[in-house]
Amino acid sequence: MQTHKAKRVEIIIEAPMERRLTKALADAGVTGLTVLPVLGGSGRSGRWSREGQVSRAGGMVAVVCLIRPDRLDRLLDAAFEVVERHIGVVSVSDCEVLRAERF
Amino acid sequence: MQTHKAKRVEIIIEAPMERRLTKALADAGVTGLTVLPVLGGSGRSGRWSREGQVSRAGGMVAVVCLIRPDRLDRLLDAAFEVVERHIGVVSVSDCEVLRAERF
Amino acid sequence: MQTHKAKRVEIIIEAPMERRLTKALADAGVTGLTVLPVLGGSGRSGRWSREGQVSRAGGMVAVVCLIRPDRLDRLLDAAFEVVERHIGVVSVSDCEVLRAERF
Amino acid sequence: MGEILSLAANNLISPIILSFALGVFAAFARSDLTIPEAVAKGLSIYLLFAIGFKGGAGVAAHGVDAKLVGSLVAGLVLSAVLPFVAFAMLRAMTKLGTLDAAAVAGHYGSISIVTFVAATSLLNGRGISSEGYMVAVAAVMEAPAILSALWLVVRSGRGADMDAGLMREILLNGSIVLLVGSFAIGWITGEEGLAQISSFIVAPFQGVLCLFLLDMGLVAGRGLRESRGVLGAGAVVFGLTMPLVGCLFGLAAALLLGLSLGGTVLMMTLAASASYIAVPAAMRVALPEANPSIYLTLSLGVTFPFNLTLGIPIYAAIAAAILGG
Amino acid sequence: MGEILSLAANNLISPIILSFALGVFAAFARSDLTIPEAVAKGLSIYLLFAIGFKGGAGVAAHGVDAKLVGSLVAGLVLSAVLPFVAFAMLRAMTKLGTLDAAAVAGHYGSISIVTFVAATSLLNGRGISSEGYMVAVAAVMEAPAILSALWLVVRSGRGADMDAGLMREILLNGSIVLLVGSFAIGWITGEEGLAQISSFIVAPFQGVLCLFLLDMGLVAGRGLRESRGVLGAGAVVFGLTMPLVGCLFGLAAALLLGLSLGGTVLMMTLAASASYIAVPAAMRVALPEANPSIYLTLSLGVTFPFNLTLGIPIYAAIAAAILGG
Amino acid sequence: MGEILSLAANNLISPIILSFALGVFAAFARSDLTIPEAVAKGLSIYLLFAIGFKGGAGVAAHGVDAKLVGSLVAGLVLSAVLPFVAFAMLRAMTKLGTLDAAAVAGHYGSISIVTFVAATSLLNGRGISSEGYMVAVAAVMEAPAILSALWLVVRSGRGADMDAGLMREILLNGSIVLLVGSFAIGWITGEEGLAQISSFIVAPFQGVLCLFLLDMGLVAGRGLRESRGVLGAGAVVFGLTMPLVGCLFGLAAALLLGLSLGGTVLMMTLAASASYIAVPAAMRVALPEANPSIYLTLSLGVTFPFNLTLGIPIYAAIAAAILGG
Ligand SMILES: Nc1ncnc2c1ncn2[C@@H]1O[C@H](COP(=O)(O)O)[C@@H](O)[C@H]1O
Ligand SMILES: Nc1ncnc2c1ncn2[C@@H]1O[C@H](COP(=O)(O)O)[C@@H](O)[C@H]1O
Ligand SMILES: Nc1ncnc2c1ncn2[C@@H]1O[C@H](COP(=O)(O)O)[C@@H](O)[C@H]1O
Ligand code: NA
Ligand code: NA
Ligand code: NA
Repeated sequence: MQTHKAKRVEIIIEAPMERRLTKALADAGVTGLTVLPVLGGSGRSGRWSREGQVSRAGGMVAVVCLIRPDRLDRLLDAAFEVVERHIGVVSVSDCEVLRAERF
Repeated sequence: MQTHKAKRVEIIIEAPMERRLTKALADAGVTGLTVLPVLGGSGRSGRWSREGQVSRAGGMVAVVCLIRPDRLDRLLDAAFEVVERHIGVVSVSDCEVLRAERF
Repeated sequence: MQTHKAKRVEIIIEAPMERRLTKALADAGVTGLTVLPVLGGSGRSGRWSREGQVSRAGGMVAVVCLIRPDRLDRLLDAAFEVVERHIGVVSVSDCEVLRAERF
Repeated sequence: MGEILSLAANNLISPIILSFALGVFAAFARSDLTIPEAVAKGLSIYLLFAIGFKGGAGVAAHGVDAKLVGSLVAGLVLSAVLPFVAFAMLRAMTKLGTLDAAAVAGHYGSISIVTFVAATSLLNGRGISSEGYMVAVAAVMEAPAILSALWLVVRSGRGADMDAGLMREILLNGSIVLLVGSFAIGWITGEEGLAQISSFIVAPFQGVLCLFLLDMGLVAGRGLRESRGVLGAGAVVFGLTMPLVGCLFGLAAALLLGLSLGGTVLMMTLAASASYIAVPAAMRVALPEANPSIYLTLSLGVTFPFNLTLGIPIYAAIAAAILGG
Repeated sequence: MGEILSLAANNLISPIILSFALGVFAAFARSDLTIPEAVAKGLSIYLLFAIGFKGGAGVAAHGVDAKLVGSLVAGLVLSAVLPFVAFAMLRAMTKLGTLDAAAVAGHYGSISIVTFVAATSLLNGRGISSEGYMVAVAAVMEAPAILSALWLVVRSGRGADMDAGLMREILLNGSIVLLVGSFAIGWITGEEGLAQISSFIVAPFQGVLCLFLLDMGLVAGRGLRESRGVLGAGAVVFGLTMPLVGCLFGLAAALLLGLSLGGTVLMMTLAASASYIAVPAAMRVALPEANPSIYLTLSLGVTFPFNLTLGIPIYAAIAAAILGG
Repeated sequence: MGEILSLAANNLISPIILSFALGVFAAFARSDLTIPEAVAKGLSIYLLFAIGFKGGAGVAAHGVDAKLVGSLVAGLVLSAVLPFVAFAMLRAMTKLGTLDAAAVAGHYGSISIVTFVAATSLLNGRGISSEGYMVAVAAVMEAPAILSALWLVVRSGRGADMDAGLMREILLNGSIVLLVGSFAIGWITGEEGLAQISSFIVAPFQGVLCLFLLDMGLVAGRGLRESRGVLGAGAVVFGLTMPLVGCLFGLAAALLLGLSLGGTVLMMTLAASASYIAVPAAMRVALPEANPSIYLTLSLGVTFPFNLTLGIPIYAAIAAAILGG
């Protein structure tokens, strides 16, 4: 099966920032992304868990983007602008995708 | 710790197709997989979000398979058959696994 | 954008073991991790699905850790100790992260 | 006409309709108000269970009517035939291709159980009783329309992914099983069973319906907002006239069968309503190239609100004018 | 015998049992009907809260009985002893290894709160009252069986992952805390508290139970389907006879303590029922090599439906025959 | 004083408060008891809908009071002014920096709807009626405090991520839209509407509130446990005195407006309560560097339990002493 080089970017960010992140990505020309729920985690700002959370304030989401390698930098710049002052992490890995015309 | 080369395949597909995909994968000899929920996303067919969704029609899921590299092609063929006419994305990346006897 | 080499470890494990795993990781100096919900899956011990599950017994979760490469071995040793007798899988892949000071 | 309008106006200021309107407003105002998916599903399970059970208990109380079998057959026929009517109208009124037109048509043969529930509420509010087995008619109308839609596609030489698995999925769709199953439970346990659980399925029913319609409003409103421009004027006109056409088919069937006033209104409502749960899921599997924005927006964003606000009172007025009531 | 059968038949056509049957049917028919996990947990939180509160309010109303402490001790002893009985039976009747047999045995010493609730419903339906503190007895019976099961494994020279953390987890398991906590709240606030919230925890209780049992049926049915062939005939026979053996132990305890007719039926039911929440979770941690398909299928797929349909009426008949009633 | 204590003690043994205490206990004991997020959100949607609707129906029944507009204005002013008071106290009593102090201050200008509901329950229990529009006052008090908090930050020369999007998000926050929307529905449909759905929003209300407070207890308890050591003694003292200061502002406003006894207690409670939903979410966006452990723990872990247990009875006693009642 024919596959094509691409990048997989995973951004874990606070739920109240999700709308801003996806808007920034869209403005940077990133049209494909998937949002996954997150149950809990820990980091420099301590542990948290979704259990019994009444408010959106504490929750996080994971945003996954598959993107052509040459567009990566624009994506990262846009993402960085949003996450800069916020907690959360951004990681990038190499991958191959089917149906390259979709990216 | 001893690790072994493997492939990580991630398929994002419409929820009503999940059963067909896992069946096709099982028929192709893929016995290990994990299904993750998806909250929302955007792509060529526009934006969608799980919020307030009453129907299974709009939702998607992410299926993750860890597999021995030599089995990748059969998996991709089987997956492609199912996703071909449908929206969604397939990506493959290199990884290492513990306990190779499980794959 | 400046990125830094890191490892992405993904551990899929039974929900009742989550607390033990995160504790073991914390004891091994792993302070950053994210826990994602899992809907279902299949493996050597058969198929399962979260649908209608009343009990925590059958569910699983996915734990994702981004970590500096030199700390990987300690993490894997700690994780292996917990998952050893249990069902589930551990995979590791290369990635790049922004904001290396966070890891 | 004046009476219809006054009844419609009366209908419009019920908590149910206003809850729907609140949801639409919140969606258009881009509020982050949401009902969690699990809660929305829980509410719909409650509604299906309650409506099925009460229907079954109604049959147990009033006995099996000679018209029951006739009504079921009429439901099957309506569901199978209406997609052809809808398809012809769509081809005449819109520029939709075969695939999209067939997919939309399938939705209008099938039914919306919440529209049915809203009609029941309105009848209850006016003290009009109806045949309990209309719930079973609703259940049999869910699926046949899907087959008609696929047949329309296959006939035109295009492929549809129809397999035995899909057939099974359609017939054993969760909502059908729950509706038919709770209908059977209500029938078997009868009035005694109803007495045991009526403070769960009767007393709070209207209130639960409000929250559910709030969610429907949110979903419909967000759908309309996201897919602005997807529907041409022709499609919108179709979404408003097709229910009126459908209701006449329902009326004809009800007159043929000699249903009561309440039963007639419900039969008209079923024929007039469009599916937004069972059919879309089946279409995603069988006709993946059909555009979901079109059929979901038409069904949930145009026809559902029309039925909820103006349609049902109109059907009730027509039925009353003809049957006297 | 005839009377038992007629009572059992009567029990079988209640909305509760039929809802369970509907769930099993839907699972076997591979319908996609599901209750979202969050809703199922919400229903079980409601049931635990309601049953605990009502038990506590019952104790507040009728006063602390001299038998309360005795019943709690009896519960502890039953829970600790029954796994040994079950283990011996399993080794005689099946080919299960030590590990699996011990894991299964642990389930039968512990209890199923939904079985308990169903027994309470049946008693209420017949107008038989019972000691409010039986809820507390149910709570103390959850955990000791787990220790017995682990002891059976350790004795045989195999390792079990028992640590202080697990002990704490077992005792502070969410269902135990909620049940005991709401029991305490009901006790403290008494009849006045009950009056405040009775339209929430009393009136809709039976209806909520129907939806919960629908979900239990779905889970049990899917479990049975997935693990077809896992259980040998011997294991199935065990799953049907162990409750009858257990109920006799419960009967003996109740007679010793001089419980009322209702209390006796509940004590028998507790002894006869098998856990499917607290114990499986503990077994996954402590005995990961034991096969969950075996113990979950036996407990949820065989013994639970047996108790729900035939078991409870049988226990009620035995208790009535002995105590008169 | 003795009377206050006895009323407080009476308040303390209600099912509502004890459910909250059970949650805190379970969290501290590290029990795995949890209410699924979706269920917790569902419960809060129910509570907002019910309280809003009943408020609106109350206004419909008793007519629009000349004081309504005055009360809304008073609410706006209180919400905007209290953060300055809180900020000054925080700077004097604690070592918090500008950013953290401003973030905390914003919470105390805004309100906690559950505290409001608990006060309503207490008034209902004592047969004291209140102005239905107090719900609307609660709604207008949610947002202005956020602006004051951001202004405090900007004034000190630090940046706050304030944009039009955030403003819209704050004002169209889900809870505000639901509260105001259901208030409007209740007002429009009036007593007739209330009659239709009262077995959903009135009868089971107290019971639902118990489960919701159980969840609040779990969240507050876990928050306190996780962030042990985050709050200094000064901050804790602030969390206990700020509500008393706030209630006096509320009292002054109520006296100026000439509210009834019940309305006065509610206005005091609103002024005394601190937000833990709308404001934290806004702060995460606008002031990401402020530490959420500080403001969430203070608001949810210190002030909320204080108001629930001692605060409300104290406010009621003060109001009764001044207005006679
Ligand atoms: N190294 C990491 N690996 C995976 N997830 C992380 C990591 N660090 C932080 N996170 C996630 O990001 C959230 C915020 O992290 P922090 O900004 O370090 O407090 C955590 O609660 C985790 O969910
Ligand atoms: N580039 C991408 N990266 C991540 N997810 C994607 C991407 N493109 C599409 N998706 C996911 O697949 C769904 C369908 O995509 P499409 O077929 O492009 O409409 C979207 O809603 C996303 O959830
Ligand atoms: N090859 C695999 N790829 C992805 N997930 C897997 C794989 N094997 C096992 N899993 C996950 O781990 C769980 C337990 O696997 P097992 O230990 O093989 O029974 C499965 O239910 C899956 O969720
Ligand atoms: Na129709
Ligand atoms: Na037992
Ligand atoms: Na305040």
